[in-house]
Amino acid sequence: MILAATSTAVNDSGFQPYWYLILGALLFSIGAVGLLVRRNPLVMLMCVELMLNAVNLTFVTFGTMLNDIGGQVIVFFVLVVAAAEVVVGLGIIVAVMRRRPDATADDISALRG
Amino acid sequence: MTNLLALEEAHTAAGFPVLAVMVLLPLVGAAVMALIPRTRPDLHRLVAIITACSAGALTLWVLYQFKTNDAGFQFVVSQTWVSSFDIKFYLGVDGISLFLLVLTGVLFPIALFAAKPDHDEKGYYLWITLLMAGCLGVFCALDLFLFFLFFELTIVPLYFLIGRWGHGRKVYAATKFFLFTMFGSAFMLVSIVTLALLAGAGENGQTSFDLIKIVESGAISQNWGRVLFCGFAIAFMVKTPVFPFHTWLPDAHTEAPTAGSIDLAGVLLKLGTYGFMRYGLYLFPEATVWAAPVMLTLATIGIIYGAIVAAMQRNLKRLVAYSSVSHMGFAILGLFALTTQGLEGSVLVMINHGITTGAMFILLGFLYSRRHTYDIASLKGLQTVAPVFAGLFTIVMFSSIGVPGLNGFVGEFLVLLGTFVSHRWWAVVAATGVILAALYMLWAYQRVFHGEVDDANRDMPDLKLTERLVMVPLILLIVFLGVYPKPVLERIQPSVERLLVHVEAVNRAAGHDFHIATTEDGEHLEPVADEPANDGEPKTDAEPAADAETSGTTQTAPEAGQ
Amino acid sequence: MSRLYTALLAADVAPPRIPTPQIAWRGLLPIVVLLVGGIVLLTIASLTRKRATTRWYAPFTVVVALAAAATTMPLWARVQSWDKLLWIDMPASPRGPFSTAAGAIGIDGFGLFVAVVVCATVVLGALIADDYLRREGLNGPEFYALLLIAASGAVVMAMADDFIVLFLGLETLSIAAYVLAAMHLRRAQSQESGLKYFVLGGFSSAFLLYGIALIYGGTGSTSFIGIKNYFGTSVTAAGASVGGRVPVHGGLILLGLALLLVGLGFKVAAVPFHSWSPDVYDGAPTPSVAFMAGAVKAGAFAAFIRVFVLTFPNYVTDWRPIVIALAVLSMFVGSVLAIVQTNVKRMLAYSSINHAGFILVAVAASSAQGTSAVLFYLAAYAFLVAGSFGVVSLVSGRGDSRIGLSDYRGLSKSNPLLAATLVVFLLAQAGVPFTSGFFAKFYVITAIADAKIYWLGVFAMVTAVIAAVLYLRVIVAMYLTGGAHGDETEPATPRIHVGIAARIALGICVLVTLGMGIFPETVVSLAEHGTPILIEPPAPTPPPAGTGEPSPTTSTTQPSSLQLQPGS
Amino acid sequence: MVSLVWLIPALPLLGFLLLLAVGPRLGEPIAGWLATAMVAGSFVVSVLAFIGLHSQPDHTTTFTLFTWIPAGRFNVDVGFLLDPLSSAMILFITGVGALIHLYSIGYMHGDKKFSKFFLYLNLFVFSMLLLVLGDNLLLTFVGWEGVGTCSYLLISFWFEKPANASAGKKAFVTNRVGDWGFMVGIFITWFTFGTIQYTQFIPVSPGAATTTATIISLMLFIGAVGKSAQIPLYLWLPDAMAGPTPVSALIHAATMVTAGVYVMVRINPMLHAASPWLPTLIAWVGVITALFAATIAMAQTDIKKVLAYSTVSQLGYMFLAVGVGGYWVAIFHMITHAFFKALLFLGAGSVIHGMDDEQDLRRMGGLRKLMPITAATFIVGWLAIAGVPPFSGFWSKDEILTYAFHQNIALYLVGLFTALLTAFYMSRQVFLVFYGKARWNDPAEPSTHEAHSDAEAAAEGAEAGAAAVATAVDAGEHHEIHPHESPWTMWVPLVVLAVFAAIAGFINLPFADSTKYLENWLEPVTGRYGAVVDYSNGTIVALLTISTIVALSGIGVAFLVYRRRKLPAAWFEPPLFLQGWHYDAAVSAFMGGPGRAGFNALSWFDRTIIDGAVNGIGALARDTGSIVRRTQSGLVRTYALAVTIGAVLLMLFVLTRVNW
Repeated sequence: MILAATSTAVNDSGFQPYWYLILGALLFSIGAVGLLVRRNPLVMLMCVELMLNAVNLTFVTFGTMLNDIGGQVIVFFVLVVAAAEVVVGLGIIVAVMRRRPDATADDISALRG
Repeated sequence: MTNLLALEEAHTAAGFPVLAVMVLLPLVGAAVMALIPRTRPDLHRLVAIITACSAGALTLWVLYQFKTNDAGFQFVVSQTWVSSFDIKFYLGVDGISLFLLVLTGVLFPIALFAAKPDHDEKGYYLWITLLMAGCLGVFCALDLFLFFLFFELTIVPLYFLIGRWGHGRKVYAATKFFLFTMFGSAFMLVSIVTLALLAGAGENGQTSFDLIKIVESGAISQNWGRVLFCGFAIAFMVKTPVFPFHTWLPDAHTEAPTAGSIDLAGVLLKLGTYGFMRYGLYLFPEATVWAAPVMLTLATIGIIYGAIVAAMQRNLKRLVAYSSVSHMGFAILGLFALTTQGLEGSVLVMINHGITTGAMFILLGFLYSRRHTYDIASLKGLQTVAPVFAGLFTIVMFSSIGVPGLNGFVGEFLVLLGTFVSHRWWAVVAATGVILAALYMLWAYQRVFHGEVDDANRDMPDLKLTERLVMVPLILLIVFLGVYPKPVLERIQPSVERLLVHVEAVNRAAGHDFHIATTEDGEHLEPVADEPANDGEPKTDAEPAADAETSGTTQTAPEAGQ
Repeated sequence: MSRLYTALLAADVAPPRIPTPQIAWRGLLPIVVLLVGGIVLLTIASLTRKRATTRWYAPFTVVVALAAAATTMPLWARVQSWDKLLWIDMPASPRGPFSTAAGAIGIDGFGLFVAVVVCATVVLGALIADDYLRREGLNGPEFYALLLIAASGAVVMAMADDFIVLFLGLETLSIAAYVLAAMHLRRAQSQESGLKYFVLGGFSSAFLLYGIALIYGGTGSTSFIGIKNYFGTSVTAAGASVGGRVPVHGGLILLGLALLLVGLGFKVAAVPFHSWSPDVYDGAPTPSVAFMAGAVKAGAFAAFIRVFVLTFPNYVTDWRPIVIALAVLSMFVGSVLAIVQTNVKRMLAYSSINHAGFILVAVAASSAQGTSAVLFYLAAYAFLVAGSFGVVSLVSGRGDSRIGLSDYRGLSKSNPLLAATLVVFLLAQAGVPFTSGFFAKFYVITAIADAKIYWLGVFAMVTAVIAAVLYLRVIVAMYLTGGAHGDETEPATPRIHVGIAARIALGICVLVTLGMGIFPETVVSLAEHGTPILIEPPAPTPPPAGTGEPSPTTSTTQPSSLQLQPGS
Repeated sequence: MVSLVWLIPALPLLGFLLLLAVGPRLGEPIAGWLATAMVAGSFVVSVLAFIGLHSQPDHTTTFTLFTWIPAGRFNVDVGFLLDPLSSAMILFITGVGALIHLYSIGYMHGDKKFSKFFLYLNLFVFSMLLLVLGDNLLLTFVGWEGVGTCSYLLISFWFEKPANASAGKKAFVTNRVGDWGFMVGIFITWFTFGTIQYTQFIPVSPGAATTTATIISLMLFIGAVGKSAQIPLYLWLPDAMAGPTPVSALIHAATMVTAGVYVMVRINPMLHAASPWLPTLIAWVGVITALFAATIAMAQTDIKKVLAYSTVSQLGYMFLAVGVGGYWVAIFHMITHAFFKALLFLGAGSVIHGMDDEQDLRRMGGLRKLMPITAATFIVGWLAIAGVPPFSGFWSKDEILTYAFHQNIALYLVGLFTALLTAFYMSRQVFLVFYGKARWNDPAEPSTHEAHSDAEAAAEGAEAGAAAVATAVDAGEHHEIHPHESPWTMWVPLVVLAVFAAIAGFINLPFADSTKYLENWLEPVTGRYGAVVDYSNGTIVALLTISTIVALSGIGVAFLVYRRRKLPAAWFEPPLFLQGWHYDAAVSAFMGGPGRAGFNALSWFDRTIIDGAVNGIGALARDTGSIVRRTQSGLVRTYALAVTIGAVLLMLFVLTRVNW
C-alpha cells in the first residue's frame, strides 16, 4: 500500500522505498537477536552498532520518502553518538577483559538477585 | 518551627490561640530535647515532663473555658498552610473532642511519671513528646489533611517506643503495628484526596480539605459517600481496633513499655473511634446509616469475642489488650447505634476506657518493675504481700468490669441503652459481654492475687508512696465519673445532638425514611390489641397505640432490618 | 582543483549565505555552563600536577553547578514574566517561555525546574564523592567532569523540543553515566555494573532511536512543535484537547511511541526494563549512584512529560494504558523485591524502582496536576536518594565492602547522628508525614485521583506500605538491634568519620526533606509554575530544504501517504 | 423526719469512707464499733422515717439528691423512694445489720484484716439500702451490683484458701448472669415507658401491652433468680458459705438474697399486666427450688451448708408467694426469715467459733451444756423455721401456703411437703449439734468431705476440695477442742434476734383484718394487684392446724432418727441429696469441659486463623519477592531478553489499537 502512494515520490528505478524500511527492520531485529544470542561482549557491542545503523537506514529512507533532508541530517548525529558509545564501550570492555581475559558476558554475573 | 510559631503571633490579636500552642508545644519540647546531648537523661526527663504537663494544663484550661451549651467548634484557629491545595492549619474543639483532649493531656504526664526507660532516655522522651503532639493534633484538627498528618504522625513514635524500649518480640510487634496501621491509612489517604477533589469540584485538582466546608458543600453523592466511607472505615477499624483487624493490638500491648501501653490503650485507640465520629458520621451520614448494621455486628462480635479470648490469655498484658478489644467494641456499638444515648455513651466509653485501662497498665508496669513478668501462672497470692497494690487493682478492675458507681458502668450502660433503642437485638447480645467481663477479670485476679503466696512472690514489695500518688488522680477520676458524670455528659450532649440532627437531615434529604430512634419508637413495642383488662386503670397510652403500631414497625424496620 | 578555485571565486563574487537559526545563548546558559565547566575542569586537571589541584575538584564542581543553577534564575523570571527578580528589574520584553535553535530547545518553567534539580544532584553528588574518592584513592577530575557533562545531558533532555536533541541529551547523559558506573577501577563489581549498564543502555537507546525514526516517518518531523502542528492541535500546555482535525491514527506513530516507551522506560528503570538498575546501583560507586538515581531519573521523566504528555496528548488513550501497566509493575516488583534484599544498596535500588512507579502514576495522570506532581516528586526524590546513598557511602567503608544489612547493626550506638539522618531519609521515602516524601506521594495521589483513576492510587499506596517494610528493616538494624541494652551484641559498625563535605551534603538533604515536608508551599508553587510549553520557533528564514521543521506542503500531503490503509 | 431519709444510706457510706481513710489505724475493736454505730445510727433514722411516713399522703415520699445520668431523654436522678415497702425493708436491714455488726466485733476478734471486714460490711449495708431506697430501676441496679460486689469481696475475704476465692468469683459471675436480665429489663422499661422511675412507670405499667409487660417482668425475674439463688442459678449460694459467718448471716440469709423478691414485689403491677403464665412460672420455680433445696439440706454435713440450702429453700417460698400473688406475704416471710435465719447463722457461727472452726455436724453434739445461750437461741430459731406455732416462721409460711392453696392445690401440696422436710432437716441439725454425745474428738472421716466439696466451675475444683479436706483434717487432729460460750458481743445479738424470731409473726395475724398490720401497711404497694384471699377463719384455722401437724411430724421423725436411733439415718441422707442431685457437679463439668474447650477453640482461632492470616499476608509478599527475585539472574542477556520481550509486548499492544 505504501507502494501505491510513494511511487510518485520516488523514481521508478531501483527498489521501492518500503523495501529499505523492511531491510532496516530486519537489520534491527538481527542486531537485537544477535545481542541476545552472542556471549562475547565485543560482538554484543557490534550488534548494538548494527541496530543503530539499521535505524540510520530507516531514517534515510523516511527522509527520502518525505523528501525531507532532516532524515539524512539525523544520521550524522547518530553516527557520532555511536562512535562515542563505541569508545566508552570498548574502554569498559577492555577494563573488564584485563581483569578476566576470557570472560564472556555470562561470566560477568557477580551482581544478581 | 519558628515559622509556625510566628503563625500563632498572627492570631494572638484575635484571642490566644490556645489550641495551636497546645499542639505545637510538644513539638517545641521535642526540638529542645533534640538539642540536649544524650548524656543528660535527667534534663531530658525534666523537659519532657515540663512539656507534657504544660500541654496538659492547657487542655485543662480549654476544659475550664469551654462553653457548655455551645454545640459548635470553639477556640478555632485557622491559618492557611498550603494555599495551592487549600490546606489549612485549622483547629477547633467541640464537646466530642474536648474530653479526649483532656484525657490526652492527663494521661501523658501520668505516663511519664509512672514509668522510666531503662536506656536511651533521649530518644524515649523525644518520641513520647512527639506522640503527644500527634494525639493532641488529631483531636482538634478540622482540616482533613492536617488530621491525616497527625493521624500518621502517631505511628512513628509508637513504633520506636515499642521497638526500642519494649520487651520480648518487640521488633515483630512494632513492625506489625506500623504496617497494619499504615495499611489502613493508605485507603484513608486516597479517600481524603478524592473527597477534597469532589468538594473542590475537582477542576484540575482544585481541592478543599476544610472539614466543615466539605460537609456544607454537600458535593458527595450517595455512592461516593459510601465508597469513601469504606476508605475511612478501614483506617479507623484498624486503629480502634474492630474485630477482624485487632491482632496487632495484643502484640503491641504485650511488648510495649509501660508508658507505651498507657498511651496506646489510653489515647491512641480512641483515634479510631473518634475518627468514626468526626469523619464517619459527620462526613458521610448516609453511608453511616447504610453501614451501621455491619459495624454493629462487628462491634458485638468484638465485645464477646474479645472477652472470651481475653479469658484464655496467660499474659496479663495480653488479657488487658483483649479486654480493650471488647471495650472498644462498646464504643463502636454506641457510635453506630445513632442515638443520643448511644453516642454520648460511646464518648464516655472512650474516656473511661482511657482512664481505666491506663490505670491498669500503670499498675501492671509497677508489677513488672517488681516481678519482671506478666505471666499469670508465675504470680500468686499477691494480695497478701501487696495489699495496697491489690486494693488499687481491685478498684480499677471493678471499673473495667463495669460495676455501677465507677466510671466504666455509665458509658457501657448508656451505649447499650442507646443501642437497644435503635437496634435491640444487638444490644441484648452485646449485654452478655458484662458477664464475660466479670469472668475473665475475676478469674485473672484470683489467679494472681488470691491463694497462698508462694516463695517466688513472697518478697514482692508493696507500692511506694510516689507510685501511689501517681494512681491517685486516676482513681479519683474513676470514682468521680462513676458517681457524677453529669458535667461531662452535659458538655458532650450539644455536639452529639447537633451531629445526630445533621445525620437525620442528610438521610432525609437522601430520601430515606430514617430518623434518630428515641423512646417514642418504643412506646408500643406491641400492638395493644391484646391489652389485658386492667381494673379500670386509665389507659395512658392505649389510644395512640393503633396507629403507632404501623408507624412503629415501619420506622424501626429500616435500621433493625438492614 | 581549478573547479574549486572557480567555485571559490564565484563565492567571492556572490557568496551564497548558508541560513542558520538564531541561537539565544542566554537560554542555553545552564547547559553551556555545565558543559564548559566540565571541559575546563578536565583541561586544568590534565595541565596541572595532580597533588596541587585534587582537593579543589569538588568545590569547583559545586561552584559550576551552582552557577548553572543561578543562570536559570533570570530565565525563570523571564519565563514567569516577573517584573523584578530580587531587586533587579526585568526587561519589559521579551517575556514568557521561548524556544531557540529553530525550536529545538524550549526554555520553559518545566525545563528550568528540572535543570535546577539536576544541578542540585550534581552538588550533592560532588560533595558526597569528595570523601569517597579520597577514601578509595580515585584521585583525578574525571568523576567530577563526568558529573557535569552528564548533568548537561540531563538538562538538555529536560529542555529538548526535538527528538534529535532529546536523543543527544539522553546519550550524553547515558554515556557519562556508563563511565560513572564503571568508575571504580579496582572493583570488579563496578566494572561489571558499568558493562551491564552500557550494553543494555545501548540496546535500549537503539529501541528509542528506532521509535524516533518511526515517528519521524509517521509525522514527517522530529520536532515536537512540528508534530503538534502536524496533528493540528492548538499548541498549549500539557493535556490540550485534540483540535479541529482528527489526529492521524498511524500505526507507525503508535509503534514509535511504544519503542519510545521502551527507551525511556529503561532510563527510569520501569519494570520490565528495570533489570539493570539493581546490579548497577549495587556495583557502581555509591556517589555515582547518588547522582544517577537523581539526575538520570530527572532527565528521563522530563523527557517522558515532554514527549507523551506534551507532544502526544491526543494519543493519551493509547499510551496511558501502557504507562499505567509499567507503573503498576514497577511499584509492585520494586516493593516486593526490595523487602527480600539483604544488601542495602540493592534495597534502595528496588525502592527507587518503586518510586519510579509512583512517578509514572503521575505521568499517567497526563495533566498539569500530574506534571507538577512529577516535578515535586523529582525534586523531593533527588534529595532523598542523594542523602540515603550519601549515608550508605559513608557506612560502606573502603571498597564499598560494608553494604550488607548486618553492617548497619547498632549504627544508632556508634554513630547516632548518622543513623538519625538515615532514619529521616528512610521515613521520608516510606512517606511519613512532615517529610517531603509524604507530600510527594500525596501530590501524586491527588493527580491520579483528579484523573479519576482511583484504583491506581489505592494500589500505589498499598505498595508503599509493602515498601515500608524495607525501610523498617534498615531502621530495625540500626536502632532495634545491636548494642541496645545488655542482651544484644556490640554494634557492628565502627565509629565513622564524616568529612565536612559529606556533612554539608547530608545537612542540606535533611533540611530540604523536612522543609519540603513541613512547608511544601514554595516548592509546590514552583512546580505548578513549571509548566512545559511548546513554542513556535521564531519564524526561520525559509531554507530550500527546511531544517527540522517540515514545509507545510510535505507535512500535509506526505504523511497521509504513510498511513496504513484500512483493510490491508 | 422523712427528709432525713438520705441519712439512712449516708451513714454507712460515711462509715465506709472513715474506715477507708483511717480504718487500719483505728484497728480492733474501734473500727468495729464505728461501723456498728453507723449502721445503728441509720437504723434509728429509719425508725424515725418510718414513724414520719405515717403522716405522708399515701405513706409515700420521694427525695431527690442530684441528677446522675442526663443523656437526652434518658435522665436518671439519685433519688430515694420511701414508701411502705422500702420502709419495711430498711427497718429490718438496718436492724438486723446493726446486730450482725455487733456480733462481728466478737466473731472477727483477732483477725488481721479486722477493720477491712467492717469496711466491706458498711459498704454492703450502704449498697443494700441504695437498692431498697432507690427511686428508679437504675439506682436499684447500682445497689444490686454493689451488694454483689461486696458479697464477692466478703466471700473471698480469706482469699488464701482457693475455695473461698473461687466461691467469691462464682457468686459474682453467677449473679452477673442475672444482672444481664436485669439490665435488659431496664432497657425495655425505658424504651416502653420513657422513664425508669418507679413512681412514674409503675402506675401506668398495667396499661402496657401484655408481651411488653411479660418480657420486662421475665427479664427482671431472671435477675431476681440470679440474686436470690433460685433454680437454675442457686449454685453460688452454698459455696458462698466460705465467707465469714456474719457475712453469711447478713448477706446470704437476711438481706441481699431477698433483693430479688423485693424487686418482684416492687414491680407487681407489671406482673399483673404480664400474661398469666409468668406468675405461674415464678410460683413453680419458687416451690420447686424450695423442695429441691430442702432435700439437699437433709443430707448436708456442714452446719453452714444446711443453713445455706435452707435459705435457698425459704427464698423459694418467697417466690412461691410472689407467684401466687401474695406479694405482701413474700415480704412478711422475708422479714421473719431475716430474723430466724440470721439468728440460726449467728448461732452456727457462735458454735463454729466455740468449736475452733469445726463445721462438721458429725463432729459436734452435746453442745447444749457447753454453750447454753447459743443453744437456747438456736432452738428458738429452729422452732421458728420449722413452723411451730407461735414462732414467727409459722405465721409467714402458713400465709404463703394459704395463698398457694387458694391459687393451686398442687403448689400447696409441694409447699406443705417442703415444710415437712424443713422441719426434719432443721431438727436433725439441732439434734446433731446440741444433743447426743460429744463427737468432736473422734477421728475425722474425710471421704464424705471429699464427696461434697464443691467442685469449682473452672479448674480449681480439685484444689478446693483438697483444701477443704485439709482444713477439716487439721482442725480435727492437731489440737484438742474445748467448746466454750461466746463473748457477750456475740450472744447479745443472738438473744435479741431470738426474741424477734419468736414474736415477729405477730405483726400479721390472719384472724382479723385489724390484726393484719403488715398487710394493711403494705396495702398501697401490694394491695391493688395482689391476690385476694378471704377465707373464713374456719378454713384458716384448718390450714394452720395442718401445717402445725406437718411441722411437728417432721420434728418427730427427726427425733426418732437422730435421738432415739429408731430409724437408720442413711435412709434420709442418700448420697444423691448429699451431692445436691449432682447439679453443681454437672455444671462444673460442663464449664470445665465443653465450655472451657469452646473458649480454647476461640483463642486458637484467634491465634491461628486471624493472626495467621495477617502473618500469612506478610509471608506471601516475602515469598513472591524471593520467587520474582530469580528473574534477576545477573546475566546481561537475560536482562536484554526482558527488555526485548517488553518491547515486543508493547508493540503488539499498540498494534491492537491501530484501526486497520
